[in-house]
Amino acid sequence: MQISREQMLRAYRQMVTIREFEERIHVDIQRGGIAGFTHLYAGQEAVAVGVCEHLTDTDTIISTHRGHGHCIAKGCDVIGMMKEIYGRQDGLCKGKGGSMHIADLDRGMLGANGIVGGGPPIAVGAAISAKVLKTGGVAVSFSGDGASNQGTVFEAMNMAVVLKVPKIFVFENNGYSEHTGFSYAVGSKDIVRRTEGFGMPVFKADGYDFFSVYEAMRQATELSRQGGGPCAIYAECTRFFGHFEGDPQLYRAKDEVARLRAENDSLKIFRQRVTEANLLPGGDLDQVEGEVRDLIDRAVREAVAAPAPTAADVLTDVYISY
Amino acid sequence: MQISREQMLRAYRQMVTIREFEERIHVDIQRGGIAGFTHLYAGQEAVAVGVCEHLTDTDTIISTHRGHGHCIAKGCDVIGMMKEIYGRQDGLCKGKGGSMHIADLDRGMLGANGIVGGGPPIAVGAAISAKVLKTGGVAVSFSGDGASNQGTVFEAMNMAVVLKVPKIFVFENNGYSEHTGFSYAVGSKDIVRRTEGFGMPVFKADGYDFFSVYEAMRQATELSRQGGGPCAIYAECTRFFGHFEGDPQLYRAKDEVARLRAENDSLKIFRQRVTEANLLPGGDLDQVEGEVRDLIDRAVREAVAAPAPTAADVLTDVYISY
Amino acid sequence: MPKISMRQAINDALHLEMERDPRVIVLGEDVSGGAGGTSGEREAAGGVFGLTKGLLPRFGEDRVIDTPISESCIVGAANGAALTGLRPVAEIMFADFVGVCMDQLLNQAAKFRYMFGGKARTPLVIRMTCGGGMNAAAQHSQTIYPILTSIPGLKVVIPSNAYDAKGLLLTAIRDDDPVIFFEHKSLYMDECEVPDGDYTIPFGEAAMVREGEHVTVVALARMVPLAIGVVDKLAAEGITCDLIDPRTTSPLDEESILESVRATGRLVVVDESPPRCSVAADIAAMAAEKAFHHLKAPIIQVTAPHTPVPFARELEAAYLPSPEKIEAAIRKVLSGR
Amino acid sequence: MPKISMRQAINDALHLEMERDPRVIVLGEDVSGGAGGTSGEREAAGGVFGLTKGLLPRFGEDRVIDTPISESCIVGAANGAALTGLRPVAEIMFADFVGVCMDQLLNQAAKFRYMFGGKARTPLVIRMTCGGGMNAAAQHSQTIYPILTSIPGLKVVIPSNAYDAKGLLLTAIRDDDPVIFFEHKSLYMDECEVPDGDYTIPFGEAAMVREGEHVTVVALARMVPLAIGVVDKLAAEGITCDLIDPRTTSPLDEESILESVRATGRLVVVDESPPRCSVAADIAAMAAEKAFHHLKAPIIQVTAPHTPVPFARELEAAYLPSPEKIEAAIRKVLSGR
Ligand SMILES: Cc1ncc(C[n+]2csc(CCOP(=O)(O)OP(=O)(O)O)c2C)c(N)n1
Ligand SMILES: Cc1ncc(C[n+]2csc(CCOP(=O)(O)OP(=O)(O)O)c2C)c(N)n1
Ligand SMILES: [Mg+2]
Ligand SMILES: [Mg+2]
Repeated sequence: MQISREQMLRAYRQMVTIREFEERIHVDIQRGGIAGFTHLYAGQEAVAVGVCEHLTDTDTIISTHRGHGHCIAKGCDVIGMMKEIYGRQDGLCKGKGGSMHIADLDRGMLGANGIVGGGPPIAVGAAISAKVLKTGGVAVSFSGDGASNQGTVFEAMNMAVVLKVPKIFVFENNGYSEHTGFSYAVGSKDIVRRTEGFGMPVFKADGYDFFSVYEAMRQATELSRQGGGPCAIYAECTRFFGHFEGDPQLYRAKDEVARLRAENDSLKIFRQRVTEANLLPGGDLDQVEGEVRDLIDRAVREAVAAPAPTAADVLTDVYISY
Repeated sequence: MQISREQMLRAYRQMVTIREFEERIHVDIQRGGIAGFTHLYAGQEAVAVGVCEHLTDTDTIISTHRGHGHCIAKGCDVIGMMKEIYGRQDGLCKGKGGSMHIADLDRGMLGANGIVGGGPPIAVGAAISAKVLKTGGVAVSFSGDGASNQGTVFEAMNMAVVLKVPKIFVFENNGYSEHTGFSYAVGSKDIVRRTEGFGMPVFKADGYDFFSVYEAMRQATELSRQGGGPCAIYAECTRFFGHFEGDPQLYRAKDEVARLRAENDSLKIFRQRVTEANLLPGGDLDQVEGEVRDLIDRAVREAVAAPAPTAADVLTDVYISY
Repeated sequence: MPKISMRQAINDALHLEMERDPRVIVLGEDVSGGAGGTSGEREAAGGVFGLTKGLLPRFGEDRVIDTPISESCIVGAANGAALTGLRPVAEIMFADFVGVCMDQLLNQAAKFRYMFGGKARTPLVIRMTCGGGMNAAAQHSQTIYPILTSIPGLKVVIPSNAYDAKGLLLTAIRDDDPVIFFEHKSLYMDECEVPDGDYTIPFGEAAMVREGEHVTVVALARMVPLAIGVVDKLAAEGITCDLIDPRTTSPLDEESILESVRATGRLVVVDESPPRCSVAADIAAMAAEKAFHHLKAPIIQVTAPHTPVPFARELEAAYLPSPEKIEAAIRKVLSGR
Repeated sequence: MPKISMRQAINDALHLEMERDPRVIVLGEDVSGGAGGTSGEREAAGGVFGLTKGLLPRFGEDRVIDTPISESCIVGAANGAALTGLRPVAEIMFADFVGVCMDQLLNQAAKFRYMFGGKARTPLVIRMTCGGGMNAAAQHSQTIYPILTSIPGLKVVIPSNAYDAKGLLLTAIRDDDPVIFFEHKSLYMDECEVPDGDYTIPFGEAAMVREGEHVTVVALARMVPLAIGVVDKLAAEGITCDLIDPRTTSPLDEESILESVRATGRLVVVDESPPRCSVAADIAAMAAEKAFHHLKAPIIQVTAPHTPVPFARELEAAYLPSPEKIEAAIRKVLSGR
């Protein structure tokens, strides 16, 4: 695997940014500054970053209700995101979308999406664009284990194969859809085989290990960018928080999160891997962490201070013209 | 395979009834007596009858836009059906449904369905009823190769496996969805493997051979009736007519239907098989054919003569009470 | 009588009816929760808003069915179960999600009986959470009931308080037609006096929430408590209103509305849906046809604007009809302009 | 000018715009047909009603895309393609099938721009066949446009003749917002004079089909030719009507309707949708609020009844608004009762 120091540092920065962003929101939300429903991505950083490190602004992704990590990994402005989650007028979506609808089309980020299974069909369209407009890009959709049972996702897989478009389906199996375990809701208990049944290759990755996801995505983009049609990536992972902020997580063994935080923390795994192999000095990683913490502090400070939207804003942005 | 003379004769009668029913409609429709959209099932008789010969009124089926064959095989009254297709007041659905919506709940026939993929989720519910009410019944859905790509069908497969209900998915691959070939629209070109990926066994059958379908369905009902959960039947077959009446069938090789009628006619295959093995004398089959022809004649005569519904009928049967 | 929340009232109704009628089943995503979880806690949720809590331990997995995320199949399965002898109560978590299962409502449940010439019986209830007020943004805040009210073959119930919710839900489950039962998420914790036992409220009978002389106000769901505040405030000024809560929009109690409008000559319809092809428009048009000669002023609709539901607190507050807007509409209609 | 059918006019518009703008693509089931067939005839259909005929041979498989039966993914793909630089024209074969793809309209296409703070651009057209008159029964005959008109973020176009269809479709494809384009199946073969070349008709501008003094008649789609017959017949008796075809229901040309109603004082709205939360109710309610003081009679809606669309010829004929019912409504509104 070819990956430069700079890229590794950037990847680590992205992962830490996601983690700090989410940990901070988890704390701040209890103070009442943030409205609406919020789903945190912390724990799954290796997947978002491992995938998006292969993408440029020409490539597109579409995300889920649990979208912060994908947004950050795809290059959305962190301060704009924080403002959006705080519902500010200068948030990334002017306070109209909030946590579940963050998008940045200039970055190829086609939006978080509050409808489970809403994204994959849209990404098929983005892949059609890539093919017709010959951009060389790929379109990526992220879906959870729960979403993998939604009819729209199956339709998208079949259609992508039929149209042979550069579309990569990323399945993040974090073990749960809301309060229900993966092993209950996926009848076959095997997303990989089910996906292969649609006629596309699946690249498996360790969802806690950036390098593993990165390698799977390398193979996936190699295939899809060169006209090989769609494929999928499957990664098992975990979320460190509840389904939404406020979830008492009664479905989870009491020690599950603590154990996973100790043993399956993608940041720790990354650090261990790069320092043990002498790929990066620990000090560089520390520095990144400090910088990220400052950035998140600043993001929250600016978000808290930013102006709220006004009643007049309700009426704008419905149509381009009407 | 255990199958009595009486049953063989009954099965043949059903198959011939379907054939004669459809051939007759194909002719009559050109005279203008029949309104609306009509999709003929002729050619696929072995599937409907091979499946339904294992079912009683306790078992349920749900059909498609191409529903006549399933209805007849499940025991719907042929004269009532003909009247319905002619839009008569005493038709099976009082002239309100027509060809695409024939149902007979007393026979466990939950309806033809004009929405491709509409049926399988409904059949999952019927299977839930069978399980909860402990009827010992199974619920069967019929879907074409085209329908097999609809998201609702995939959802139904997964949910049936999750809930372990007595649900049998019958996939009739007649090679086309409207004007599009199976090999184009099913990305993997392999419905069996895709279905297995959902975690259920698939029993393959020769869709031109009643005995083959009958045997597959025997295995399927054995499994599902005994609490083994859902399974599927896959049969390749053909339709002798166009997608709908009026279809010029430009997508089909010129000689295709003629060849299939010559080589893959399920009635001829049945006759050959039972006479060559001395299971039934040809004369018995001839007699059935004659009786069926009389029945269809009578059905058309009665349908033509039957009273039309009146304007007042428009307003009834919307609700049980309102 | 004890005061209980609308959430509790709905949960009570589900318990009561499942106890009474073994054919009633409940299905949906996380209606119990915990299946396949690592804690072994089999009822880990009881619905995301807790509406179905306690049902699984009491009635078991055959009758309280957790499903994958597959709304088309949830509603489809409810349809099929209803056609074959059960009385399913399915939950679609948010009304906004009807988008992914609309066919099973629009073309299946609503039409079986008619298409099949009166032979089908589809006794099902689909419960769904609707409405704004929780900053849940564009895909989790819609009312959706205008769309479903437009569909012949469905019945549509929209309770505005705990008492009505319980009585209407019991009616809904016992009804032999498909019923869509909307629960406004901002009303779940609202409390009122609710009898312990069994009682039903018939469909198509509006509640006369306040009686007055000058204006007829028709309001739905969360707009009812808002309108009560305004109407009571104006009463102190000597402006009195009939305040009517239709409770069901299909069937709609046209007579109660028309009788009131014939008496007051003035009509304000309040609903938080956007304005086009809405329930507010529907009621206004009905009155403009059937009570025209009694009208003394334009019929005013107080609705959300023709925009999606925005996220930020300030935006959503400006989006939803407010007491101020309701009051202004009543004053305007009184002015006759 | 040559007379051509609405079908031809729509087909012409598709050819013209695909020629002019390489970003326009067409997708849907059997929009060309023949893929995977045994005849080798690659364009075996050109759409089940022939609307897209000739596009595949001219523009190739990249731009004329046959899809599996997966409407959610068809509309979803159109959404995604529109967000990323193409101008898709998707076909949903029958409007009734929005049930299986509603989410991509209701929660996606309609809301991107708003949810994303004005940054998305979703220039897509979804064409669909709607309406009755062909005995296609309950699942293939609905109008559906009331539901889509109710959704903020969508535009809704409903042409009533070949000339309008061509001009409105060209406008639709060039529009940067999501547009739902309804084609009434019973109008496909209706002919009128249509210019060969390029012309557009703006959205939100009603057509004044007839001008008169006594009554304002608003009619949509196939009701327009029916209403023309009635209006012309009554004109011979000296009863003259403004006959207005809104052509687009979202945006709706309120001003033209109001101006006419202010002059005539009488309004009849004719549409073949069922009555509840309908476009007819919407227009009636709008007038009851904004032209109230000019109204001399109740506003009458002529619609289908609150039932699914029945199959048999006699039933469908009784179900749909007829010239007789339209005439009776005009006479009634004139009587003032
Ligand atoms: C169509 C639809 N159904 C249900 C929901 C409610 N819901 C939101 S997230 C979620 C679970 C999703 O699980 P998964 O796909 O595994 O993603 P994860 O939450 O684990 O990231 C559900 C049921 C929804 N938003 N949309
Ligand atoms: C949701 C939906 N989409 C499209 C159609 C139009 N349509 C009717 S039948 C058909 C083809 C079905 O093909 P298949 O499932 O193979 O069944 P077959 O016609 O071969 O029996 C299509 C596209 C429909 N009725 N419903
Ligand atoms: Mg998950
Ligand atoms: Mg087929």
